[in-house]
This record gives sequence, structure tokens and C-alpha cells, in this order.
Amino acid sequence: MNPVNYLYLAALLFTIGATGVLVRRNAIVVFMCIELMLNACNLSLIAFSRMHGNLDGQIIAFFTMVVAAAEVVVGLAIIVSLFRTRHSASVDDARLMKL
Amino acid sequence: MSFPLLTATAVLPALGAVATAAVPAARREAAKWLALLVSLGTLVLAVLVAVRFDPGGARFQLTESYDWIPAFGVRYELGVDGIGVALVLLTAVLIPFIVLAGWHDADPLETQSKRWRPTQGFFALILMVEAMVILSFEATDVFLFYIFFEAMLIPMYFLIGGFGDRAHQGGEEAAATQRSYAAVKFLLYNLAGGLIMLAAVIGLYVAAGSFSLPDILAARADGELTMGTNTERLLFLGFFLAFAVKAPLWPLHTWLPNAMGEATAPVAVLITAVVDKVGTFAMLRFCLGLFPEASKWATPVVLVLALISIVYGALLAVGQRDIKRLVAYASISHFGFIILGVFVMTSQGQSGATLYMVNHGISTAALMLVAGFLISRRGSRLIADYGGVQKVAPVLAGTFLIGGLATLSLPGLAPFVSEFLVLVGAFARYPVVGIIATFGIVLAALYTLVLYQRTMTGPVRPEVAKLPDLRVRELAVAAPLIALLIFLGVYPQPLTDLVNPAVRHTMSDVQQHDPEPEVEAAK
Amino acid sequence: MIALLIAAPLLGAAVLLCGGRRLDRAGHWIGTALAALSFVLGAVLFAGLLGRGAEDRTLVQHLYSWIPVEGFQADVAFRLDQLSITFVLLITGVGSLIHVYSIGYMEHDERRRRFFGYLNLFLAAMLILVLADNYLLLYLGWEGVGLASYLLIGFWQHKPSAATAAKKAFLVNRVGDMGLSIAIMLMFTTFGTFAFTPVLDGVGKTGEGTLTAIALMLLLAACGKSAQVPLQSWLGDAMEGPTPVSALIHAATMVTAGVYLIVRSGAIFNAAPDAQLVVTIVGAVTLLFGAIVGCAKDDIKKALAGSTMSQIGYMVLAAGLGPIGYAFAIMHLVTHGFFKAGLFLGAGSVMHGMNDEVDMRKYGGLRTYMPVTFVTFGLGYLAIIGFPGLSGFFSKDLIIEAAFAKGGTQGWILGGVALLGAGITAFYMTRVMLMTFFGEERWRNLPAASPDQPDVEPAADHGGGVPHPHESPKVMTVPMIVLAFGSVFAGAFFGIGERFVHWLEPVTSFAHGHPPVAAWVVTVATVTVMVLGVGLAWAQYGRRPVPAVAPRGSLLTRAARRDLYQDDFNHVVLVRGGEHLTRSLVYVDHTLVDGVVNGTAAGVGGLSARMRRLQNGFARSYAVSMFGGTALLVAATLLMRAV
Amino acid sequence: MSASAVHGLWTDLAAPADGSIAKIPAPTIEYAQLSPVMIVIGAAVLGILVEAFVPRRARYHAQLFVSAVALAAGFAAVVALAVGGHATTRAGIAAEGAIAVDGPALFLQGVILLVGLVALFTFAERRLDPAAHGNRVDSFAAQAASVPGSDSEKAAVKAGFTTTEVFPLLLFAVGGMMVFPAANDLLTLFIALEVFSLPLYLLCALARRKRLLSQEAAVKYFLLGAFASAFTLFGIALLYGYAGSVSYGRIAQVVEGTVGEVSPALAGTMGNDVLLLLGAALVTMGLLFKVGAVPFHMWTPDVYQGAPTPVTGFMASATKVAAFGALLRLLYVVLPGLRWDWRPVMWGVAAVTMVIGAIVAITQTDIKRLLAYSSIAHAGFILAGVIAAKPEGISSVLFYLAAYSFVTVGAFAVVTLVRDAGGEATHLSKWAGLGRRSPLVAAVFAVFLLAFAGIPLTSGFAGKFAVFKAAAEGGAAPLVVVGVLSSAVAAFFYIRVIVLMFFSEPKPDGPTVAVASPLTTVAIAVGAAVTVVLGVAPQYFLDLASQAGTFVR
Repeated sequence: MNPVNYLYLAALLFTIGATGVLVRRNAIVVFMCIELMLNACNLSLIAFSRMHGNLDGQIIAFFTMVVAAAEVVVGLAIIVSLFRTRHSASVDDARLMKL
Repeated sequence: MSFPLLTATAVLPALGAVATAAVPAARREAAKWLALLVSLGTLVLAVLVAVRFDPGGARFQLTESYDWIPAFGVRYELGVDGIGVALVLLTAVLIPFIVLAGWHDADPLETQSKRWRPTQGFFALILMVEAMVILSFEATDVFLFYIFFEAMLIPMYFLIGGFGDRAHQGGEEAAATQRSYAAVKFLLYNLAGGLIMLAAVIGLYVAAGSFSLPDILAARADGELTMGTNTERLLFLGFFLAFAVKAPLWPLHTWLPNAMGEATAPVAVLITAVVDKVGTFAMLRFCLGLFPEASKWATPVVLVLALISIVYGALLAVGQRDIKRLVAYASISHFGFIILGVFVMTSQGQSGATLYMVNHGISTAALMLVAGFLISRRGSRLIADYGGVQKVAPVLAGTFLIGGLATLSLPGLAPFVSEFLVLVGAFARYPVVGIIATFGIVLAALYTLVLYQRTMTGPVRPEVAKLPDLRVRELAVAAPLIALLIFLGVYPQPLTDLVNPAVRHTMSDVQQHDPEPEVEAAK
Repeated sequence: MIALLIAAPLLGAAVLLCGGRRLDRAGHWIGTALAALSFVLGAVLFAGLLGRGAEDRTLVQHLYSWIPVEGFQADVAFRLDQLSITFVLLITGVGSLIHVYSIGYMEHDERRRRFFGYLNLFLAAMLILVLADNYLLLYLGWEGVGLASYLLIGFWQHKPSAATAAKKAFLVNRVGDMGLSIAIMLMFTTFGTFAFTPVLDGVGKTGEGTLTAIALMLLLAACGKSAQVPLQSWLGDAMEGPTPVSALIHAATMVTAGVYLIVRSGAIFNAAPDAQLVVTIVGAVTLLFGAIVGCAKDDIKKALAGSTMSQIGYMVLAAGLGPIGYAFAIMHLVTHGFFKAGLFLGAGSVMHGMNDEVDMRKYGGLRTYMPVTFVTFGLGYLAIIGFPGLSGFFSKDLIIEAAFAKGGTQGWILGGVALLGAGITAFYMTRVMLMTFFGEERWRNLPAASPDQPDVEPAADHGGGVPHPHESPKVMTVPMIVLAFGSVFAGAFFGIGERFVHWLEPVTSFAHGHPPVAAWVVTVATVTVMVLGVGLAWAQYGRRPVPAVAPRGSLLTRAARRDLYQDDFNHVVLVRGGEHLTRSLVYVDHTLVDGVVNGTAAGVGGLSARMRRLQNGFARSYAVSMFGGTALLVAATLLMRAV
Repeated sequence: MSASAVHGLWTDLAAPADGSIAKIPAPTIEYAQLSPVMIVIGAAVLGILVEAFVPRRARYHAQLFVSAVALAAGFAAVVALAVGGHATTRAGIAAEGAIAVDGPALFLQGVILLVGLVALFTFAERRLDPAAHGNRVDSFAAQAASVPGSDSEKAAVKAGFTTTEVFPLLLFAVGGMMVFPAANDLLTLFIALEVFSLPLYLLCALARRKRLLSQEAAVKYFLLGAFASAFTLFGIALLYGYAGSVSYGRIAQVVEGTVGEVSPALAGTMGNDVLLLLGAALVTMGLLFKVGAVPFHMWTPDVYQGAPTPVTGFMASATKVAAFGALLRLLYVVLPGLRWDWRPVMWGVAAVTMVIGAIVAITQTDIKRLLAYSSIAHAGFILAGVIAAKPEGISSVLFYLAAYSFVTVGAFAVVTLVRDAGGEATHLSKWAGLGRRSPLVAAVFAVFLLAFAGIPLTSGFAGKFAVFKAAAEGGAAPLVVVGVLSSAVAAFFYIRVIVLMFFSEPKPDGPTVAVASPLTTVAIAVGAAVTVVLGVAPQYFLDLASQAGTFVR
């Protein structure tokens, strides 16, 4: 099957993720959307790797997973601490600083 | 390599400033004396410069030149022509009087904390300004000039915003707000002008490949340097705008009345008599020197603006109710004359303009400082609050009158020489301009005499009945200035000898010749 | 030598003004001595000139180069010739006398020292004016006398009226000075110099248009200084000054500077007939104007001021006639110097004896109380009305003849005007004479302190109440007597055998005018007119008693009292208009020019405040902006490639 | 090694040699050239061990010692490399093409290390806050995990806990930042990005006072940062798809079409410019986010305000340096062939950034937010230099970064000093009359402000002049005009602060200037010294920058 289709899929996923970031309030969900975007990137990397017949893309994908995992660690830590202070995970509630 | 005299003239006050600032809070008087001493020392050095300068010699003399920032093509390059010498002298002469006149202006109030040392700051800042002004008169490297042109704003800014008249109508609170408004206005106006000039300075480097005025002049003379017409005009505008703000030219003048009104008299003198001269000086040296073609192109507009300044400033001076603001508007009118003289492109006009810078400095100093003494006595700047002072303080009134007569450029006093030269220079090339400018002398008489009449003559007002006459310190300020006015009025030759060759050079820069008298032309 | 002549009074001024209180006691003597000294010097120089041949009586002393600038030479150089020495003698002579007089007149003024300083300053400036060898230096003296007059008119500065009068005098003169400076500029652009000799010799080399322009500008200057229409308004107010000042500056010397200027520049005027015509017209108009005003004034000094104006009108008229008139102008100037100074000193003496009362309606029958004053004043009076044999007779008569001699209608008109003027002169002078020295003693039944003079001159501290007229001290009367002599004999001395004319001829050049009618006819006419004037005056003020309060009077009288509304015109048009202009400009400066600046600042601030709102604190809206930004970035990049 | 066979590691693996597993050739790693990074990262790891094993009491000093030594040693190594000519003649690509060791890289690494060192001092400051229960405390939360105001927090404070983890975090961040401008392939770029971002996210959340703000800042920064890096990654993917490689050199060749043998797949993707442009735009966007350019700037004010001030100072200076370094390398090494596409866009971005940064700053009322906006404006100025696509551009930007970073660190260090009962008094109204109370501190801060405003004789002016000059010579005169105009606007609010400090009467309940330990004092002193020196005698550093002004490829 033509790997280009995977690219389209990846683009689609990426867009979905981005939209999610823009529309969802819950910090966790927003964060998941970002993860989705990362994975979309992974998919496209792998597709390209296939097209070009070298492994670089796949290797990058592995790295990306690791990075994503690290982000989860940091991100969840922050979000949870925020949640514990505010008893809400809504990103919109956190707007003490503005203007 | 000889002794770097020019550098010394600037380094001495700079070091003096640092030393003055370092004087401990308790030893206030010491700081004052130190400042006075340093300014006098600078005067000595300046006189030395004038002596060492040979009017017949090269255009730029006592030159010093070192690499400073090769990466920018910037050299630490000093040198003076006659005009530079004259203005350096003016600065060095005036500063001691300013210091002396401001002797008590910065004494701290009892309410202020002991660690706050306004006096030291005041005098240190004045000396700082002196150093930077002198350097900007001496710099022959455009970038170097720009540096000091900009940097001097900061100490000036603190002088205006930090120190005001003691007793201010409307209370200390209102005074503070008005002061900082004036200071900010001053700074923003000049900074904006300066930044636009910065763009032009960069552009100049791109166009000419050098910052060194002598090099550029030489290159132009050899025809190696050719700027596109539009480039030259744009660059000229960039420079001219900055200078027109500094030497307030209508309609960029509105910062001056605020600044001079709010600042103490000595600082006001510092602004109008010393700092603003940098603007007119720079027009003469840089605008004409670097962009002769563009200057000629812009001449008509500039002349019109100058004329507007002359008449407009005088008329507004007539309409003022505040002594200091009146002097400020009078200065605007006078700067109109100076700029007129610079741009009519005749040797009389330009010599006149240069003399005018010097003479206006002295005359304004005389008038404004005496006015300052008066204000400090009565604690009000409003003309309406005075009347009959002449009866209680005749000496004060007399000095004030002479200052005023100098301002209306009475023959026999220095300003007359320069003003008449400017008028003749203008008339020789543009008769109409000359005639319109002549109206300025009538208006000058009007605002000066009205001021004198309202403040000094008439029945003695109860509030002023107790005013003491000039004290020794104050007389020591007023008398020499007046002597100088009279001397330069009847015997300006030392000055003209300095200036003439420099003017000849400038005229050749702009490739202009004086119009021949009709009779010779007929022959 | 010449420089010394000027240096003496200059030194005096410097010493007296800077000297401080310790000189109060001796100040006036120093001043007088130095004035006298310069008179002596002048006399010596005069003798020196007499010793020389008529043609080489021009000495030039070049002191130093004043303003040496590329293509512009102004020297401090003095020129002594017949014309200037004449003035020197007049100035220093009358000046010295008036110094002496002032010793007495200012006796009780605690600022007497400064007064003498100013007087000396004036002498110096006036000498510079008449001795200068180029127009710029002349300008220096020109403004110098202006300054001195400003200081002296406003000498009693505590009187607002005095201060205002001084300011007015200076300003009006400034307008004239504008003319002078423009004239000098024109000379510079035309001849490349403004020294007398090259300019006056170079007249031939340039067109009449330029010369006319120069001449008119000079005339403007002359009008300012010599109080000629339209710049005459200041002279009346100038009487606020102490009377010796009025005598010296505003009668004898300074006000005649305009005539000097015209005569000095004779060559230019000769080459510009149109300008000359204007000069004569100005002279004629002023002549009448002054005379009419003189008729209506009740203030004795103002009446004399009017007469001064009109007499100078004669001189200007004569000067406008060209070579046939120059010499007569100067001659009348000198004689007028004598008798008018005498008259003023007399008036001063009267006021001195009358608690400084100046209203003639409050005088009357004073001849018995102050005989010396009466006699001297009377002689001056006879001189001015041109009583045959006295100096006024000669000088004025010659001018009238010359006026007729101009020829054609112009000649008739000018001559007629001059003649008429003579009559009016006779009228108002007689009026003054009668109201002051004859008739009932109106001052006896007066309300106590004169209400219309609230602030009494410090010279008179012998209280208000009924005045006790008395003769003035010797120190005052002696100068009056000397001047009286002058006014009696000067005319005859100068006139007979045209001595004066020949004396001046090398400088001013001289041509015999040929009146359409024989000279003796003119003379007779003059005398007749004079007699008529006297008779008319006697009919009105001699026979009938003079009302102590001025009657409403005819339209003309009222107009004349108010200087023919010329002042009101100035006030309405110039002063009011100027005030409105400045006030509106102040407003404009504040709202428009400054407003633009502050407006820009405010605008940026508002913009900032609006942009701030974008920063609303919602993380997601930030994300939106990022997303949008990215979209833009991508779009732009692609677009770049597309185009 | 040749750029054609990028990443020998993986590609060799990819080729199976007739069933038998081929020997894996050991990659050649030039440890010497990588030593600066290695030292710092190593020290960071060591720091974690310290956390694990060293008793709590001694940790602070141990950590401080380790970090300081590491940063100093790292800097020494950088200097050694530079002296060894790795900045100029022997500049090359190390670690199998992953990292470039050349002038810009070393220069920026040096700057980052020094800034990190100065920042470290402000991190370690423990005298500003009043001692809690007899324990000196720094500006970081006693126990990040405990809820603000909760018992656990009180307990933690009572027990005198301190979050000494900040030091390793700082070191990691520094390490990442050092790699960022040196990264020579997109993968390394991405990794470095994350390596220095994640610690910063955490550091932002660790404020001792105003923890709500701190946490909010952290969340915003984290979410937006992650969002941005997602875009970056997608851009990387697209570029990889376009060029079939992530190596800078390779991509550049492909862009310029100077690649040797073209595989059919490559031929297919090479033709597709959309991949290239899209990828380039996205990667650039990621970097612009980090430098805080409009319209990717909106996180800056909030994060700068909420984060602990020492962290803000570190972030504001070091992050900009690293990000601009990476941006320079990307634009000058990877995309020079695309210059005509990205320059106009960058023009727009630079102009908008300068203007908006300057204008919005006018109405700010919080000193930290004010500085945030000023940093945005400065990002715009630097971009003007980046756009001048010539060596002068590079060196001018390098110089500007060096100058700017020290001013920033110093300024924020001063901010930490001005305190009242509620901790740092960052609201401008509280700064009124500071100049009367403590003239010295106010004067120093004024110097920093003047440098920001670009007044002559300060480093700010030299930098601004260098950048504008380069831009003008690069034909971006209009941008220069926009620049000077916006600096005129910017001058206004710097001046406003000065007016406030010197010309307005101090408030009775106004803040006091805490007496700092030598640490902060040194930090401020260094900042001020550099500001003045670079302003008065910039020549040496300009030379340095211009020598370092060429990228290796």
C-alpha cells in the first residue's frame, strides 16, 4: 500500500490533536492531545523512513517516544500539583496572570 | 605625541564629576568648592586650547586619533576648528557661573533622608554634562559625536527632573509631577530625534564607508565619494531632525518651555546656553559638511521654519506669564536666528550664527541667572507677582535690565554684532527673509521691556518690599557676564578671527560664494 | 582727541553707574565736570578746524576694526567735519548747561547720581552718533541715545505712567531702527560697505530704485527718532521724564538726530527725488500736526512737546528740499536747540516753583513771582515765534523761503504750509505765555493737592496746598540766561552774511533757492502771519479770563487734546490686536503644537492598552494565537514561493 | 566523516550482510570536543546522586559546589577548545555528525555557561527571605509536592527542607542549551530542545512564595511548550521526508540540489517543495516560540511573572541565547538556499515583534512582566540582525546575545532584592522612590534599564548598533527604521521606571532592599560590569564574535 496514505493519516491525526489542544479545557486531555500530535509525527516519520528506505525515521520515532514519556513525567507532575492546589484541572481556571 | 589637550578638557570635568559625587553627605560645602575648582580648571584648559589654536593653520587642529571600535569603523577622533574652539570656550566659561549660581539650589531639605545626597549629585551631573558637551564639540568622528550627543541626555534628564525651584506655587507635589513631566518630555523628544539620527548614522556608514568627518570631506573633495541624491537627502533629514529637536526649531520646540520652566535657573541656562548649542553647532558642521547638496535642497524649508521660529517665539514670549517660560520662548526666537544664519549660506550669516551661539549663551545666562536670583527671593515665577523691584533692589534690577537689553541685542552689547551679521547675511542672499527677520528685533524689544516694566518698575508691591539686593556671590556671577557682553560687543575681533577661517571652509564645503555687491557686479 | 571727546562722558557714566553709594555726594559734580570737559575739547577741536582751509576740514580717526568678517568690514572710526562739530558743540554746550541746571532741579532726588550717569551716557551716545564715520557705528549711537532716553524718561520708574512712556518711546524708536538697519543692509548689498565716503561717493554707480529704497528706510529711521508722523506718538508721553531731560533730549539734541541723518545722507536723497518729496511731505504734515496739538494742550510740557514736533517738522521739510535746504535745516536745528531748551528749562523752573504743577490753567500771573524765568522764557518765546531780529526769525524765515523756492505747485503748497505753521506757532506760544505769566492768579483758589497728579515728583517735597511761587536758585537760572542769550543772538550771528551756510557748504553742499516771489515778500508775509497768530491768541486768552477747568472745546480742540486720536488708533489696532494675537498663539502652541505630541503619546498608550487585552490569561487562547501564527507563517512561506 | 553517509550507526545496521550479523563498527566520538557538554551533563547526573546519597544538611553546599565547579570547568573546556582553534581553523563536526563544534557553537556555549554560573549564584541566594524556623531558605519551595498552605508544607518548612534538586535541573537545562545551538542534525536539535525545556518547566513551578502563580506559569509554559515542540517535530518529520535525512549538511545539499547520487524516492520527494517549505516553517516556528517572537510570544509575560525570579532571569537570558543560536544555524546552514523564501517572512516577524513588544510594554504595571515584554522587543531587534544574511549578521547577533543576556540576568537579580512582607515587590507602584531609599541599587538598575533602552556607552547600545548596522548593510534599511522607532517607544517605559525610582517620593509602606549575600551581589556586579565594559570598550568582544562568526557545515 502506498505509504503516502500513512502521511495523510498522520496529518489528520496531527490536526485532530491540535484542534483538541485548542478546544479542550481539561489539562490532562489537552496534554493527551499533544501526545496524539507527537504520535502523528511518529507515524509520518516512519512512513517517510519507509519511503526513503533508511532507518533514520524509525530511530527518531524511538527517541520521540522516550521524549514523550519524559514529558508525561514532567507534565503530569505539574498538572497534578496544580490540581491539588486548585482542585480543578481546567486550564481556563488558571488565569491569575493576564494583561 | 603631544599632550592630548582636547581629551584633557573633557576628562578633567568627568573626573571632577566622579570625585564630586564621591564626597560624603556631610561635607556638602566641600563638594561645591570642588565642583567650582574643577570647572575653573577646565576653563584654564579651554583657554589653553584657544591659545594653542592657530586660526591661520589647518582646518582641524590639536587632533587626536585612536582606534576605538574598529569593528564599527569608529575612531576616537578629536579635533577643533575655530567654531569648535569658540563653543568649547563658551561652555568652559559658563559652567563656573552656573555652578556658582546654583550654589544653594540643591541643598537638601531637612525632611530628606541623610543618605540622600542631592548636592553632590547636582554638581556632579553638571560637570558630567560639561564633559560630554565639550567632547561633542571636539569630536570629528560622527559616531563619537553621536555617542556624546545622546549620552548627555541622561545627566540633563536627572538635572531637570531631580532639581526644581524651592518654593513652587501649587506645592511640592504639583512641582514634582510637573518636573518629571518636563524631564520625560525633554528626554523623549531628544531621544526620538537621536534614534532617528542613529538610523541616519548607520546609513551614513553604509553610504560613505567611514565615520570620520575629515576623511569624508576629503573623499568628497576628491570626488571619490558620491551619494545618491535621495540617499543624501534621507540621511540629511535624519541628522537634521535630531539637531532641530535639540536646537528647538519650530514646531519641535515645545519641550524647551517645559524644561526651562521647571528646571532651576542654572540648569535652564545649561540647557539653552550650552546643551542646545550642540544642535546648531552640529547643523553647521555635520549637516552642511556631510550633505552639502541636500542642505541646499532643504534650505528653503529650513529658512521658512527658522523665520516662523523667530516671529512665533517672540510673539509667544510676549504672551507668557512666567518669567522662565518667557526666556525660553525668547531663546526659541534666537535659535531661529542662529539656524537662519547657518542656512542662508553666506559667510556673514555663518560667522554671525557662530557668534550668535556664543553671545546668546552669555546673554541668556546673564538674564536667566539674575531672573533665578529674583525668583529664589520671592519664590514665584509669575511676572504678576512682582513690581517695583527696581526700588528695593536697584543692582539686581540693573543687571536684569542689561541682560534684557542684551537679549534685545542692543548695539554695543555682544548679541547685536551677531544678530546684525545674521540679518545682513540673510538679506544679502534673500532680501525678503532678511526683512521679515528684522521684525524680530522689534518684538524682542517688546517682550524684554514688557518683562522689565512689569517686574521692576511701578509701585513697590508689599511682597517684594523686603527683597534683599544682590549678594556678593550673585554679583560675582552677574558682573563678569555683563563685562563679557560689553567687551564682545565693542571688540568682537578675537572671536571673529577664530571663526572666519572655519566659516571659509564650511562655505567651500557647500560650494557657495557670497553674492557680490551690486556696484562691484556692475563693474 | 576725537575719541577723548566721547570718552569723557562715557567714563562719567561708567563711574557714576558702577560707583555705588559712596559717590552720591560728589556724583553730580563729576558728571557736570566731564560734560564740561568734553565741551572744552569740542571747542578746541573747533578752533583746530577753523585753523584749516575750508576744504580739508574733515578729520577721520580710525580707532580699530570693529566687526571684521569675510567680506564685511565695520570699523570704529570717527569723522570730524563742519557738520559733526556743529552738533558736537550744540550737544556738549547745551548738555553742560543742562547738567548745571539739573544740579539744582534734581537736588532733592536721592537717585541724583544715577540721573547724572544717565545724562553722561546720553552725551556719549549722542556724540558717537554724530561723529561716527559709518552707518553701523552711527546705528550704535542711534540706539545708545534711544537707551539713554528710555532710562531718563522712565527715571521716576515708580510712576507707571513714566515706565509706560519710556517703553513706548523705545518701541516706537525700534520701529524706526528697523528702517535704519534695513537701510544699512541695502547699502551693504549695493556698495559692499556702509562707510560714509564710499557710499555717498558711490551713489552714482547704482540705480535710482535702490537709492529711493535706502532713502525711504533712512526716512523711517528719522521719523522714529525725530517724532515725525507717523511715529510721533511717543514724544508727548516722553514728557513724563524730568524736565531737564525733556529740554536736552526731547527738544535740543536727540530728537534732531533724524535731521542729522537726512542731511548726512544728503547725497543719497539728492539722487532720489521721490524720496525727497516724501521727506518734505512728512515734514509738512508733522509741522501742522505738532502745531495743532500744541494749541490744545493744557500741560505746559506737552504744549512745548507739540511745538518741538512742529519745529522739527520745519527742519525735516527743509532737509527734504535738498541742497537749498540742508544748511537751513541745521541752522534752524541749532537755534531751536537754544530757544527750545531755554523754554523747557523755563517751564521746569515754573513747575519747580509750583509744586510741579504742569497744568497751565492752574498758573497765571506768575511774571511777578519769578522774573528771571519770565524774562528768559519770554525771550525764548519771541525767538520761537520768529520775532524779527531774534534767532527763530532768521532760521525759520529761510526755511519758508526755501520751501517756496522748491518751485511749482509743490513749492506753493509746502511754502503755504510752512507759513501757516508759523502763524499757529505764534498762536500757541502766545497762549502758553499768556496762560502762564499773565492773567489772574488762578493757582490761589485751588483744591489742595492737585488731584490729577497723584504721585508728586520727588523734586518737590514742600507739600501740597496753595503753592508759593518762587524764583529758582542761581544754579538753575544761570543756564536759562545763557540759553536766552543764545536764542536772541544765534540767529543773527549765523544768518547775516550766510556765515553758517558757507561753513557747512563743503559737507552739505549748498544751492541758492529762487522763490517765485521776492524774498522780502516772504519775510513780510511771515511776520504778518505771526502777528495774526499772536493777536488771535491774545483775543482768546489775553482779554478773556482763562477757565481753570478746560472747557469742552470744539471738535478740533478735543481731537488735538488727544493727539488727533493717533494714540487711540495705535492702541486699538496695534496693542489690542497684538494682545489678541499673542493670546491666541499661546493657545495654539499649547493645544495644537504641543497637543500633537501629547496626542501621539496618548495614542500609543491607548493602542498599548487595547493590545494588552489580547493577553487574557487563557492558555488555550495563547495556543490559538500560536496556531494562527504558524498558519500565517506557513501561508506566507508558501506564498513567497508562489509569487 | 562525509555528510553523505549520515549516522553510520543506524544505516550500517540497516544493511543485512547475507544473514550473518556484521560487526558493528564502534562510532567515533570526539570526547575532547564534546567535553564541555559532557562535563555539565555529567555533573548533573552527579548532582542527582548527591540528592540520593548525601545527607540533607550537606546537600545544599555539595550541590552548589558541584554545579559551580562543573560550570566553571565547562567554561574552561570551551576556552581550551577555542584556543585550540576549534572555533576557527579546526572547526568540525563531531559525534558522527550529530554535533558541530565551531565558532558560534563555542561562543554561545561559553556565554551560556557564564550566564548559567551567574544564574547559579542567584539560585543559591539564601539571605533574602527571612529565615524560617532558623533555617536559611532560598527562593524555591520547601517541598514542591506539598500543597501550598497545607500542613505538609508547614511541616516541610519546619523541617527546613529545601529543593536542592534545582541545581541538577539547572545543570541539565544548561547542558541542553549548550547542545541546542551546536546540534547538527534535526534529531539532536529536538532532543536538546526537550532536554533544556523539561527542567525549565519544573523550575518554573518551584517558587517558594506566590506558588499559585508559579504553578500556573509552569502549566502554561509546559502545555504551550509541548504544543510548540509537537509542531517542531512535525516540521522535522516533513524535512526528513523531503531530504531523506535529518543531517543539516545533507538537507542543505538537497535544498540546493547539489546532492551526489539521487535515489528514486529522494527524487520523488525532492520535487515536492511543499514538504520543504512546510517543514522549514514549522521548525522555525518552534524556535521562534523559544525566543518569544510575536505571535508566539504570549507565554512569555505570564511565565516570566510566575516563575521564581532567579529562574526567570536564567530563562530570559540563556534560553534566548540557545534558541537564537539554533535559529541562526538552521537558517544559515540548512536553509541558505531558501533565503529568498524565509527572509521576507522574517522581516515581517521581526518588525511585528519589535513594535508589539515595545508598545504593549508601555502599559505594564509589574516589573517582571515589563521586562518580559522588553525581552520580546529585544527578540525583534536580534531578529533584525539574523535577517542580514551575511557574516556580519551572525557576529552582530552573537555579540548582542552576549550583551543582552548579562544585562537580563543582572536586572532580574536586582528584582530579587526589592522585597516587602509578601516576598518580592514586583508591582511598579512599590518601586516609587527607591532611588531615595537605596541610591546604589537604584542606580545599578538604572544602568541596566539604560542598557535595555540602548543608550550609548552601555552594552545595549553597542549591540543594537551592531545589529542595525548589519541589517542596514544587508539591505534591511526599513527594518532599521522600524527598529529605531520602536526603541524610541521602548525608551519611554524604561524611563518611566527610572522616573518612578528617582523622582517620586517613597511610599511609607514601600518595600525595602534586602541585604543580599555575596552570591547575588557578585551576580549583579558581574552583570553591571559586563554592561559597562561592553559598552565602553566592546572591540575585543566584537572581534571574538566576528572570529566566531562562521558556521561549519
